[in-house]
Amino acid sequence: MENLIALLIAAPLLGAAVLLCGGRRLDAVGQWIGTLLSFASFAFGVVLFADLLGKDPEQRTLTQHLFSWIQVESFQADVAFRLDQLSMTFVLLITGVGSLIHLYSVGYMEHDERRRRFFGYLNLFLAAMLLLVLADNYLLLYVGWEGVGLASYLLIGFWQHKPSAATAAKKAFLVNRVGDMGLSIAIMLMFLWFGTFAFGPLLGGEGEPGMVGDASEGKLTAIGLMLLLAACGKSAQVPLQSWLGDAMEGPTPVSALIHAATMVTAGVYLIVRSGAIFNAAPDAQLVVTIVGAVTLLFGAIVGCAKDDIKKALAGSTMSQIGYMVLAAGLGPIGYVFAIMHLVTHGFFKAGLFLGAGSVMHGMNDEVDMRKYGGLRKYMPVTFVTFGLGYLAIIGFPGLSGFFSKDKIIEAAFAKGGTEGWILGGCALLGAAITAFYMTRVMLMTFFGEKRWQPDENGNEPHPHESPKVMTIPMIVLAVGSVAAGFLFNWQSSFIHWLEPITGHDHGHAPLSAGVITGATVACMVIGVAIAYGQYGRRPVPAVAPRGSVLTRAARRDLYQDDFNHVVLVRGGEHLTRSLVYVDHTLVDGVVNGTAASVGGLSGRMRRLQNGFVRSYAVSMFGGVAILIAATLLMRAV
Amino acid sequence: MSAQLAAYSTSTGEAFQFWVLGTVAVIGALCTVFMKKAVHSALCLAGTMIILAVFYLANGAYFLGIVQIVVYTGAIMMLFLFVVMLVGVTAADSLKETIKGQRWLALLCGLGFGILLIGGIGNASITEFNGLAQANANGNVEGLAALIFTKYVFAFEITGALLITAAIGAMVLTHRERTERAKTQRELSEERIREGKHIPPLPAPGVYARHNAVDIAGLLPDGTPSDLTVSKTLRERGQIRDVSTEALNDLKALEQRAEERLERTAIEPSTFKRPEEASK
Amino acid sequence: MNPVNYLYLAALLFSIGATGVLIRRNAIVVFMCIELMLNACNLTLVAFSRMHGNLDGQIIAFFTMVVAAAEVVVGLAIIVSLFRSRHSASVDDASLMKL
Amino acid sequence: MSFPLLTATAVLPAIGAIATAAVPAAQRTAAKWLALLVSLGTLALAITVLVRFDPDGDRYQLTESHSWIAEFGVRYELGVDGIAVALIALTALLIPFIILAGWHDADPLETGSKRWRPTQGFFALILAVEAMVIISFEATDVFLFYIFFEAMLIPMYFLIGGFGDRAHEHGEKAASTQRSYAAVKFLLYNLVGGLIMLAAVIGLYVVAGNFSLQAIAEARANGTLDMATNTERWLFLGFFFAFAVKAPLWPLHTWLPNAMGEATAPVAVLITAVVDKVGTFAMLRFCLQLFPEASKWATPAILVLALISIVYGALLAVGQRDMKRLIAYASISHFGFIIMGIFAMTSQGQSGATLYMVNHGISTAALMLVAGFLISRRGSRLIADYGGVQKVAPVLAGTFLIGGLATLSLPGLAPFVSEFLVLVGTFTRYPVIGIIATFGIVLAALYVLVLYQRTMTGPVKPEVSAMPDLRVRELVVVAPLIALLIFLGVYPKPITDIVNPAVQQTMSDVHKKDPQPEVEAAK
Repeated sequence: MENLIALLIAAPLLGAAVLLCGGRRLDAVGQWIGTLLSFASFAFGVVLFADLLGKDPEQRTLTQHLFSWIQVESFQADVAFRLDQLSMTFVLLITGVGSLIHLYSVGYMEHDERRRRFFGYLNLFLAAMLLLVLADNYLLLYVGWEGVGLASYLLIGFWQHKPSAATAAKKAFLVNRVGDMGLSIAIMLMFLWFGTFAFGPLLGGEGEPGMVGDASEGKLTAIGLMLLLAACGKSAQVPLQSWLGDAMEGPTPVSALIHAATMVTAGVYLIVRSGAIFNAAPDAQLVVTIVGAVTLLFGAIVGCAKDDIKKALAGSTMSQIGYMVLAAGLGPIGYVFAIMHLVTHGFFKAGLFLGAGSVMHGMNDEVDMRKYGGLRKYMPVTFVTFGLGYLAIIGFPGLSGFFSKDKIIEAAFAKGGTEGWILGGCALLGAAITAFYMTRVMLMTFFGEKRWQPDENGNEPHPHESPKVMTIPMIVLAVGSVAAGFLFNWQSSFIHWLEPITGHDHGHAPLSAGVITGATVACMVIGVAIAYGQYGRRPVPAVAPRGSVLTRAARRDLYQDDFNHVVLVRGGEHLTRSLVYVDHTLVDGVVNGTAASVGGLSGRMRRLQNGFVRSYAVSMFGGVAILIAATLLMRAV
Repeated sequence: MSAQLAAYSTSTGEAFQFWVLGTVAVIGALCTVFMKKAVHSALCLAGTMIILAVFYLANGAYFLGIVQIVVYTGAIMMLFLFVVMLVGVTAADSLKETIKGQRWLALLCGLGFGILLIGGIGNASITEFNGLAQANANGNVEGLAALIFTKYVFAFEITGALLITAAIGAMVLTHRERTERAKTQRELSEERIREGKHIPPLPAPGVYARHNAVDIAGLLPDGTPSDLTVSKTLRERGQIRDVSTEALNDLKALEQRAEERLERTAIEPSTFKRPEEASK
Repeated sequence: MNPVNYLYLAALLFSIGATGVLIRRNAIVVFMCIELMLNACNLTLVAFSRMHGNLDGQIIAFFTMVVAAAEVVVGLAIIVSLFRSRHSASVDDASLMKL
Repeated sequence: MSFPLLTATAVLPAIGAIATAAVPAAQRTAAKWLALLVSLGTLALAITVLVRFDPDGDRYQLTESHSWIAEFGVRYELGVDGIAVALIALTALLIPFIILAGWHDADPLETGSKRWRPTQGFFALILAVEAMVIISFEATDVFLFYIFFEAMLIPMYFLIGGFGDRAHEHGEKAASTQRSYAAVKFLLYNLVGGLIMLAAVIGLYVVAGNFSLQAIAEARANGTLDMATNTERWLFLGFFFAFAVKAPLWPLHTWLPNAMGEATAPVAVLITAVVDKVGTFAMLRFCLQLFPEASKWATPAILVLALISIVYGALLAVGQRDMKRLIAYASISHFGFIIMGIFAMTSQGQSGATLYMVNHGISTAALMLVAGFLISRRGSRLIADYGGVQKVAPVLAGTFLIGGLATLSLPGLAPFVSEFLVLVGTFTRYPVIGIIATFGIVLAALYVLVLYQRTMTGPVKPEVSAMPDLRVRELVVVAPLIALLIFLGVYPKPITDIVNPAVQQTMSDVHKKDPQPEVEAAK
């Protein structure tokens, strides 16, 4: 059984290799190769899942050791995989959603001549993501971590002829690199203090405790904060969130797979996986929760102001991941719910993005929601699936989002103490705002009157339903986003499933679960109502009104990009330019100055060379005289 | 004691000779350096060399002394004189220095060098002084010969080879192969015509059939001397006798005498002045 | 009198000759000064041979003379040909060896 | 007396150089093929060395020793340890690619031109450099090493000064003046370094009485030869200065951008990937072994300089407008990493540094050669003259990107392994320096991606619209390098296994032990 684990990664990796090196002769069938291999990987995942289910909950950890990767004295890094309940969950999510999105892309990218490469990149992403979640040590995880970063770079910048896309891709990679720095420093700290960075000995598992138990809290806090930095980069958490909005330059399936369902949740995986470290470092946990809370509000506010449907969804993604990080920061109370929300979010957010993609597909790639309106007539399937996703995300009772988000809010309160109240309040507020902006998106897109005009070269978009190959994945995901939550809570199966890895306790909620649920629903209703009042009752203006200060700030991502631009970009440019000057004038100048002075001196010396044999004779004669004098002096002394 | 003294000193006669001739030698050397004309330098040098020859003799180097006189003074210096004659007088003879500071540097070096040498010799402790008595026992020349043909025979042979080489070298250097045919008179005259100057042959020296020596410049109609009439070398040496004024004065005197003979009212006798002199 | 005086005299003559070499421009005179220096050397050799009481010094002086003769022959020949080509016997006129 | 394998490895390219230079002017192609064959033969010999070398055997293997200048105790002593073997293999591996990449770089400008057989000269010089580099990797006699360390400069001087980019934005005249400036600068810098080293070499002889590395190191180890502290420090500085110029270490780096900028891409690779490695290699072999105490004494200063090189080089790379100079500054940053790893005095750091030398050679070769192909198509080195190449020449762009990703040490590609080892090795002893150095990876991403974005992406510039994609010859050059990058990134064991024992010995020379993890110790 263990050997299947490698195959999980091998299949998409093979696909990537074949598609990227295959050359033009594969252009015709490329997309199908990619899709097939991704489904194959999914099949392996299912088989392994069945195998795990067959095992006793405590023995549900498979490890596969391939070969020793780096080995220098005490520094040991192996290529080894670890499949337990946590990674299994991710494997299913990644391969499942991934495969669906492959399928969707077959239709979506139909007319792109560089389709083959697109699927190659997608497969590369799958492989890297699987490596990330299956790695048995932090260094190998780091490989996957940067691998997904690379894939996201390639896919965001897939339409490279658009400068905006290229810039966005670069930005994403760079911001992620800042996070990666955190991860690598964390690994170094682990090696420095524990002499290893493998999950088993470090974090423990299968019953026996890991080394982290023996470490002081300060050390673990340091490691935890570094891991958090990494998570912030990858999961677009404040303050490293700025890349996610621009990442929407990529093709929509990419946004769905990478920037909604899977890659951006890697940070949550990292924190949950390192739970043993965070559990022993309360300060680090507190910072994690704060980051999560801030981000969930930040993303929500940004999401409210965007007219670009994908950017609005991106804001919502940010905010939802904020929820997960918040939950992950709560420790054993929240780990399970973080993962649960992660999975459900994977379903409905992917569905929403695919819906958005389908809308754009029908609207000549128009992304401005103010140019949509009343589309429900034209694309019913999209409308329904999108609607289900919408209900799921705002936490409509009974749908998946409801269960997972509600649990997180409860957990936040259950943390207890003041911070419990604050965090819980933030989460509630977030739920209200979520409801608001998602309703806004829904209304502006599918309801009201049609607002699209012919574009400059006069061809008016003819909105139409997307082909089957695109709608089927949307339907599947919609079903998932409806049913998942309910399934997971059926005899709290999900909790039992993950408990052996993450542990779980209920904390001590200051309020009863019912009250909190009620509050959540109430907030949701309020949000929807406000949104309806603003966008449902009166027609939506085709050009954005100036809006309040907050709105304008939110449109500009709360000025975070401007800050980066002024401080980092401008400053960096000045720094490098001045350094270039220094290098040329100072460092090089010293050398050239020496050379010049020597040249000048010799030029002056040359004058002595006047060609008169008599002056030569004088110098020679004088020289002899001096020599004699010297010898005499020597004798005298 | 006296033996010691003998070891350290020489006869008063030699001392006297040394001081007198030494002074002369130094003066000769200085003249060699500072005489304006090469000829004079050569003569002074010859003098110095002869004195040196005397010193050689005094030092018991009889053979060398003779050789010095015969070879150096007799042959080499004559060679110098020949060359001086060939080259003639050149601008190089002037003692005016052209390179800045050269002279002072040279004097400084020479002075310093001399002082150093003398100082060095002064320091050197030359204790024992055994004359050439037994070295020259059976004749100086024989002694030399014995050495030359035994110990220094190779050096001797090599110097011989060197002399031969030098002789050949001198010939090679001075001998000039005539590459082009000598110009005929016809060609020369045609050349002159083409250049358009001195179409007639150069004027002859001498004046009024009185002075026909080669060093007297012929006079132009206005009475000024023409340098074309005397040879270049004389000109450069400045050995031209200018007889123009004297000739004109003679003419004047002749006319005057003619007047007296014809009892004419004499014009006041005034020596003729050349216009430029009058203007002065 | 101490025969060392001969050495002093030779030193004097040598320096005078050297100065002459440096001062005069007429190649022939320069040459003469060189001869003067050679003679000064010969004098020292002879004086030393007398002091040390063996004839080697004289032999060397003899060779010096021979070499000097050879040198004079060649040197004068060079001067003559130089004069032929440049119409001057000034050593300064041959100052082409400069940058 | 077995077959002198090491001598053969160095002598074959030397003979090849002479033979290539002797090829008559007409048969240019023959000369090229001859050079290529010789380099391949050398590669075969190097692989034999690699195979015959036993990682667990003596420190120096395949040794040869003959008396050379008996008066000064100079001996012709060769011997390789794991580090040397790895670098010899790298050199022998890269030269064929360099030759193949420079196939047309030295063709006469117009057919039947009267230039003195430029082609033969070019390839002969490359082979000569290879011979000298290999023997300086093999030499275990300080004097022997010094001779070839210096002699290398001569062929390099001609390669830099004699063969520039075919088309130059400032015109041929300006190009030649800049070229000669660069060549002279290269020569002067390295000569100054070499002379100071010569003084140190003589000093060492005065102190030790012979030149044999093994003898001296042994004497140092068992205390029969003890130097006065100051003497040792001065000698160390003398050696280190030369190596730091060659490496190059800030602030002695300014010759590298000129040299790499003006030389043709293959020659630039020769400089940075092959010749400069001698400097870092020599630090590891000579500085540490001969002057362990002084090395420890100088470590803090050197680490700071290395740190400056890392950050400074990366920042300047960001600021460059000329892509070859950009790569040059990137190399300066990478050499900072190597030197940092060497002087971190941990086995991870030093193994990492050695691995880094190899990987940096391969990755820079890949990036620089592709850049060279790009430049040869457009005739300009300015980044601003490109744009949208990815659309017209996807394969070229792809290989360029992979080379770039290797340069920013993306996990999965070879340089990551070495860079991480160096960082960890430094971090375990000097955490602050390690953390600051980690910023280097962000800056690396910055300059590589900016370079890629400006040249390859965006709308297609009219000048590049007709640009042909990689030709077969160029693919043959690039593909193996990339394959190697990936292989060594996934499975670096072959090299680490060879290098580790040697590094352990070096560590024992300087009497250093790896720091022990605290918690484990506590347990």
